[in-house]
Amino acid sequence: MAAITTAPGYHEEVDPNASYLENKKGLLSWLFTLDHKRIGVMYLLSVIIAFTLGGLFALLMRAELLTRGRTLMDADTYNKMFSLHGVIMVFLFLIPAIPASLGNILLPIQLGAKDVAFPRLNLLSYYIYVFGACFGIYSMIHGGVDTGWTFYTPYSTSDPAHGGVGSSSAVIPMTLAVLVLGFSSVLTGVNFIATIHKMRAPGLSWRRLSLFAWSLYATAIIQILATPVLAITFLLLTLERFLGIGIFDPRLGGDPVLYQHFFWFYSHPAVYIMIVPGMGIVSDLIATFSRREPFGYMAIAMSSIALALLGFLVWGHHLFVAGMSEYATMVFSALTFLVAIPSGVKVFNWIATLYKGSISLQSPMLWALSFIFLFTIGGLTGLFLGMLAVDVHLHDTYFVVAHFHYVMVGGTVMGFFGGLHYWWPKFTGRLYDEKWAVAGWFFVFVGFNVTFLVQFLLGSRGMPRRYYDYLPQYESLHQISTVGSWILGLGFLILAAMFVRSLFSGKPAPRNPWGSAAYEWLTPSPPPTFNFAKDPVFERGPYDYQVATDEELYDGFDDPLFPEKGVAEGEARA
Amino acid sequence: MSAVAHEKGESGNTRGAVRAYAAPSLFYVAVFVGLAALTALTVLQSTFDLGKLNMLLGVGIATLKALLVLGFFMHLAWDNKFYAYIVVTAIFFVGVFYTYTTNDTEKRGLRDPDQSGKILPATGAPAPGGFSP
Amino acid sequence: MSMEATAAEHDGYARPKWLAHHFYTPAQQFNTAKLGMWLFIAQEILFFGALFVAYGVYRNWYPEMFKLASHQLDKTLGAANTLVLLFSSLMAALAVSAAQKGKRMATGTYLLVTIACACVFLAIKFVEYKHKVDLGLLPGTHFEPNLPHGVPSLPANSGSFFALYFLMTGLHALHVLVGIGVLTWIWIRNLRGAFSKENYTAVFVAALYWHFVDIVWIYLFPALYLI
Amino acid sequence: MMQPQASSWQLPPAMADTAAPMDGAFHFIFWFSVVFAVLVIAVTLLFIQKYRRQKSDQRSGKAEKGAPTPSRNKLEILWTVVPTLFIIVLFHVGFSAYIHNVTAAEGATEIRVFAKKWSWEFEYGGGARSPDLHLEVNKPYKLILSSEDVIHSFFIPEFRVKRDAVPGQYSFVAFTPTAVGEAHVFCAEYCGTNHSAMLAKVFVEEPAKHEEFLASFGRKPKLCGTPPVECTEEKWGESLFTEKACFTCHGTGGDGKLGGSPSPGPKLAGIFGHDQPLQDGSTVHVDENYVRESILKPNAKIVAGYANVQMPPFAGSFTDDQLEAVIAYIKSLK
Repeated sequence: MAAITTAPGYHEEVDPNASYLENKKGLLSWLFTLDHKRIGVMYLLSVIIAFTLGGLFALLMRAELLTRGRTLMDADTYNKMFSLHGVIMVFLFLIPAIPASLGNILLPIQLGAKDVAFPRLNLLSYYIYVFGACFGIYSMIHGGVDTGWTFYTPYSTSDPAHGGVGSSSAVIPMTLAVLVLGFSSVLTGVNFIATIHKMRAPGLSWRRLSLFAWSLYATAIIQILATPVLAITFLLLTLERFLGIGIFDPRLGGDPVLYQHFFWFYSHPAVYIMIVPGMGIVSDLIATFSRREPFGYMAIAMSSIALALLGFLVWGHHLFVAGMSEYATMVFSALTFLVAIPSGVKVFNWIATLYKGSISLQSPMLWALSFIFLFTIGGLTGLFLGMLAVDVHLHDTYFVVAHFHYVMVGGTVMGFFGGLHYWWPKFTGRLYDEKWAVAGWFFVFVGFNVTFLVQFLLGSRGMPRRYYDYLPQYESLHQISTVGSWILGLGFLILAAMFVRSLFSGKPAPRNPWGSAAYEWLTPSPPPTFNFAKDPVFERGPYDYQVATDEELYDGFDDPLFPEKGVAEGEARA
Repeated sequence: MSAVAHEKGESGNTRGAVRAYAAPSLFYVAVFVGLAALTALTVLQSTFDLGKLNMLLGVGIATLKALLVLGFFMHLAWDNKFYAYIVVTAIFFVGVFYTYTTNDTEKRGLRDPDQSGKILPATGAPAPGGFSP
Repeated sequence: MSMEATAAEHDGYARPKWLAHHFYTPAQQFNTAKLGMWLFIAQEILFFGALFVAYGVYRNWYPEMFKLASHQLDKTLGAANTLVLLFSSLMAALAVSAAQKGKRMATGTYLLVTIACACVFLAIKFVEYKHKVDLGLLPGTHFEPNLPHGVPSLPANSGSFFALYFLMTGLHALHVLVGIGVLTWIWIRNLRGAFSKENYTAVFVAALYWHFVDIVWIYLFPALYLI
Repeated sequence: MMQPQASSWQLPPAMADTAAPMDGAFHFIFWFSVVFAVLVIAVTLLFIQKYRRQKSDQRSGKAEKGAPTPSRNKLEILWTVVPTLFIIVLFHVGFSAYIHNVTAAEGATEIRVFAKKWSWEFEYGGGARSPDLHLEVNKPYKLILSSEDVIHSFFIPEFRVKRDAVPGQYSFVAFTPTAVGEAHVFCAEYCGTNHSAMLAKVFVEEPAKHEEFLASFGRKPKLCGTPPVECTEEKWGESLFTEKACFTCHGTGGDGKLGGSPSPGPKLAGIFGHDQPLQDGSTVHVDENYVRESILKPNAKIVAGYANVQMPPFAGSFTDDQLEAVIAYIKSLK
């Protein structure tokens, strides 16, 4: 461990050329690592476990909705299923997924830095994440919560044990879990902004920052400015349920609509914490796989920042029918439309980047393109919900469920898996099987659309969300959706098998398998502990394909798409 | 010379040494006296009942004291502008949160007294499920 | 060859011991630490800001109740606490300027006085809390006021005011406690001679945190006590 | 009761004046989005197909690159300003329809709607409450909502109205039914175990039929029960028992179970004439007064073992003779 007094963050003896996976072995070297790449891999593992657990709950829910009445479980268990699905997916997967795992692994390399600004804070934020997850598991063991991931009061805070009218499930451990998870997210945000400001290698001006780094910067701004309000909201929630302080419970003089203001002031920017890094990955993927500098680089970067800032002004569209005064609904509806502009600018710029590019449809690119298609549908249905008259009918129906799944799964999960495929050779040093990857993508894409496209119809026909049982006219659409969820589950199984197989028997990855000009491909894969053998000085931008030499872009590897020849010697060359 | 320096105001000879302005100790004591005086002022001001003005004056004096601490004790006055921008942005977003929330809470029931009112105007009956002492 | 040597040979001068491996220059380390702390303070502004929003909303709804309930708080103790914290803020600032000049002894004493003031602040806070608990002025469901006669009775929903009072001052006291911990740790490191004219980052950053805690109280005092 | 035909493949039948503006806005933004999405997807597919990388790097021995990227600020400004104009139009369409739907017509008939954990009740001014909403066609209505425990949301898809019933405050929905037929009320805000069972029926009737309903409301009907049979006191009590959704918590069988699992509420069969142990240790002799008090103020005497089950109070839900009928029915349970 670092010497206590004199030299904070001093690293033990490390061979600069050995890869970060080989230079130290053993569990302890992982659990007490200060290397941002190892912390990122640990985050990745935990985040994928959370995604699997959340996905399992989703499959059980959809199976229950296959037929009317009781199919698998009773109402209480179903309510706990959808609440745990929501909490796990939002707080344990979507928010930490891209910034904390892929962001931790890639950001310092993309900046040419040795590590993030505060390595010990980075490790601390991982352990706070694990500590929060333990609270969540404790609550799950004790029956889980049945309040939905939104914990609306007074149902969540009015404890029947104290003579209340609300939920009798294990709410307090789960709210503490979310409270603790919030701090992990804040510390990651502080770390990333300090890293991007102060740790950039010489020659790396703001205009040479990769678009993924720009999106992490915008996300970090939201993490710092929004998460504390979540901490306060859940602190008040926990104290109100535990001690009965009357802030949100109307029985004690509080106001439940005020809770919704507090909750959504965090939770709407939180959906931008989830989607903006996904957009950052897609910008990088589109640039690499059309081998072209992104069209309107500054426009894409600035629209990430614009999304981050505008995201704070629109939370009211969750309260249109919640009893908010019409003056507020008018203002929030207008601002909600404004927030669609930066997303639109991004999509237009991505498409313009494809124009006259040299597009190669390798598996990461398939994920990026499906992000564009599905995020466009997700974004447009968001406009439906921003429109006041239409939202009155569609609020809290399956239309909303379909909308946010199109943005979360169609957006963030597609971006996350695109990034995972894209950087997998870099941080594991192994190539994966392209055919399996395309098969996995196909099942996920088809399964997702079958599951959620019909839910738009369910919603507009008036089927409310979070329903254990439904009227006969909705049955056929629910059955289509459940079958779709099986295809989706199969797709993720294929991907899991592919990645595990590639870890053990994947071909060793060359330095630059995709022929990309971005900085992370200049260092061998897997990279050494301090990312670059010698401190890098950058003379060109990450997307300057015209300036990048052929030697940098192509080093004789076997192109997975056209594997005529055998594998060229794939060992890394600096 | 190694292309290392990318900290603004980095002169070659002191090899990136840390430099922050240190005011004379008496200056800090003067700032403290100012703060103490403002505290006395705000306590005095609270004894007069000026209605709405009371709150504004209270916040005004508190902001003055905060600016003194931020500017001199926390070296913001002699430091890179960026740190001041961080503080201003944070306060701006607290302002956004407060303004939009009170835009709702203050205007409830303004268009139609039946909307989100705690008492039903027609019968005067308090809404069920509400606060009953 | 060891990491130490490559970095030194690379920069052409002996790297000081306290410079972390991933920083190029001491100035970079100092400014990064300062930026990190200012970002943490921005987060804290939102943290307390959210509570002030709740305070603002409730005060607009029940101005009379807030006025009556606030008269139960002791203004003199509040003012005394404010002066104690302002003085401790002065001590922290002097500790930093002493550390900048490399005067290790002066830094140590200033830090000690800051910690002492913080403890005095907590003591006064404890007295105030005891007084509230005795009068039964507790938040929400536990609000059973048994005020001495002659004192005007409080409206029924004053529980909300005392909920906000205990929350805001309680969270602030928690931050004071953390501040005491941090300042003691810095005091110990200063005793061991970890700081010098070139390396006073930790003292500076700890003082930043402490000044912020003082600013929160500067706003809390008029908000709760001087209605 | 014939059912009006659905107004489009996406939306439920339009049965109120609030439906038309909303449907207009919905179809406007739907077609706007379809055109926009088709445009985006088509152009992307076109570019993918047109600018596909011809040879793999490996065969060409070098990395095939895309064309250098020009910077077109004019284009950027274009596709920022044009969508802004679009959204201004969208906002206007949405907002004007919204203001029409949330404005209550002058002199609208007021109906009080009580939401409580897992059932709706409608009071037509006269004290008695009915679990169904009976409306007269082409007459403006204003439904005043309130909730006794947690947040519920009053949602009638056929009328396109939705408003949260928040405990501690009133809210209202306003509409004028335009088509005779049957609609249903959902609870759209999650409120606990039987959130999905918290349904109610809406009957939009001709004026004559509505008058007949109002006249006979609250008094013992000639026929009751399913299949409708001559109404005795117990039969009427049983139909009220199901109407007020008592069965969601109380099993009526000898074992007091509910669909195989233990019922949330205490057993009702065969309790008359025996002593009932209470939570606070005392016992009470079960008679009409105990049952009446337990219906109106459930927390007065809590049966042992059911401490934290909060049965909502039914005071005001029954007229006196309805209450007599329910007690008679419970008495008849063996």
